[in-house]
Amino acid sequence: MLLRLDGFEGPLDLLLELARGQKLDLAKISILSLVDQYLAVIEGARKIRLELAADWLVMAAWLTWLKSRLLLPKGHEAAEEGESAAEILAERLRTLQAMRLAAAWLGARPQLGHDIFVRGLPEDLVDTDRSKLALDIPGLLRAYLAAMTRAGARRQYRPAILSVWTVKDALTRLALLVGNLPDWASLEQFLPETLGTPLQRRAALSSTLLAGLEMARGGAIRLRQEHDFGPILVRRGDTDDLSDERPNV
Amino acid sequence: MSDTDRESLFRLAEALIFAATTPVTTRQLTQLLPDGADADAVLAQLRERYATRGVELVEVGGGWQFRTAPDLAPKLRRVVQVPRRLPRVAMETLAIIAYHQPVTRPEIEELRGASLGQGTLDQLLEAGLVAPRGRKETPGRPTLWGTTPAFLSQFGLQQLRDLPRREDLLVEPTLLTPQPDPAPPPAAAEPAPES
Amino acid sequence: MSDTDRESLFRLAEALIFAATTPVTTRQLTQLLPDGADADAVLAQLRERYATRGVELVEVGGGWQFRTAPDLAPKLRRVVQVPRRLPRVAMETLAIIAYHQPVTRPEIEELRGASLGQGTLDQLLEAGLVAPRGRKETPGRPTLWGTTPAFLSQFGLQQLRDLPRREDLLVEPTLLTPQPDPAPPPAAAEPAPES
Repeated sequence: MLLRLDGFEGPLDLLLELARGQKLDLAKISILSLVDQYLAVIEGARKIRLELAADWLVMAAWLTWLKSRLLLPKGHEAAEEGESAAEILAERLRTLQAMRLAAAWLGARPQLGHDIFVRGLPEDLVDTDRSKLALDIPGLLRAYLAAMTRAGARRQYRPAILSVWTVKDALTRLALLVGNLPDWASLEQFLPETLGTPLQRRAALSSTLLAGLEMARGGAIRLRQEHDFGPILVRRGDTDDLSDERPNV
Repeated sequence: MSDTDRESLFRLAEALIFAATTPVTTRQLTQLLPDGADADAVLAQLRERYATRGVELVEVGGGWQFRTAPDLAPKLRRVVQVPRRLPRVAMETLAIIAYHQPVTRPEIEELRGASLGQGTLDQLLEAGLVAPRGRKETPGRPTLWGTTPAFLSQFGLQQLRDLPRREDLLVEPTLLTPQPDPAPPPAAAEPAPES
Repeated sequence: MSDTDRESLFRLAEALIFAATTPVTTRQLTQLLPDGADADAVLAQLRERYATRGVELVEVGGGWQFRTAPDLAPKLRRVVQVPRRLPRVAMETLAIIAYHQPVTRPEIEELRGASLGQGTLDQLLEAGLVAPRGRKETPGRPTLWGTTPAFLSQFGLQQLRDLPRREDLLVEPTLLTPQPDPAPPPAAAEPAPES
């Protein structure tokens, strides 16, 4: 028997074809005769061309091994090994055959789009309502950041305008106002009146305190605080009365 | 012609019109039917058969097709809500108004670093997300804009304060924004402090 | 229930299934019909009404759909554009995936005893008949493949169980004769195909 190997998808395909050639129920395949047929085909093919894809030869080698086991007398341990290997091969062939038949079964069914058809012109009975808006906070924040980042990048750099009351501002204002003081006055009275935010107020207060400390060091004013966290008091520094000065400013 | 033969013509016509992706012309049907069959007559009788059914045979644009009976269409019609997104410019404008309100249009333009088309503001007005909040007492008395209660409910907010703080969003807010703070700058009434 | 009322149920069901692009489930029909109407009964009777027509009502992939009668295929194919049939290798691969899903490509190759060209899997994917079903937790985490609802729909199956049992395929040659009737295949009541 001479079979061309080109028509087969692989050793298993050939084996299945040979098994079907036995015209037997696949449940009763004679593996031994299958092995002989396969080896004969391979031998024939090698006479025609020397190079054969490796998997054909691997299968041939494995089948030769299998044959040697199958020829051993029953009861032998190696013979049982052969039996079970033969059964696995037979099972693989049955599975492949079953899948071939399943493919044929599927192929024989009337197929949608080939033999039977669904409606070619379906009606669209769906109305789309796009009146609602899809809005969410993350989207809003992304938009805000995008706008700010882009605007920030485009804007020419200029130092931020300082909105805080600086120590220098405080020195000027304190020097201007303290001369008119007859007596102790709260430091907070020296803050500018137009400060908006609490942050600006706190900044101005600390600037004014720093200015006050600076002026007190030079003796231009005096500072006192009656108790911890109490109001800080200020008066002109040109009086001699030092008795009530507290150290804890 | 026997009843069976006539019936087979109806079956063919029915199947063809059903499966075709365009309305079926009399000519196309004639090609499918056996020689000598009267396609017009088949169509006329088929239309009659379907006249009281849930699906009708109608002639449109020179061909025939099946259509849902007009009285049933409303029952089958489904409305699918596909919320639309605001265009990017509108979203950015909305965000700026939300964070800087009340804010004038020139201020928005200054903040975005780009001019603002009337269409964008109209979109936001139409959606009820922003509304005028009086006028700014500066030359020209420009309209001040702010967000509406509808804005809060659209975003699922109880109050404006529920928006993440600007300080938490921007690493260096002062670098990115020219003080749009509605409060007058501290030096306004004072001799200008040096910087 | 009066005849008119019953007729109006048929009209509604007819229109709904006709208009839908995908099979209509009993549930969907129940929602459309008036309260208390028996959707199953309506469908069963509607199927009977259409049994001899050019368009039939068939249950497929978990729902109901109108489809042209299989016996008209040869004539319709002449006028309706038909895509090419899948080659044998693709059909074999499809059968292996259908019976062994979820299955990896190396497993398919092992079963076929031959390597699988990329083109074959592409053909099946393009036809929408198979889809990835996650990955197998083995070295290399190969993709697992399975069939889609479109697979059931294309081959007129209601569920995977309608595939004949492997054993029956091997012993019953009659299974392979083309069935003009889309009646449930013999294995319909059997357990799932073996893997």
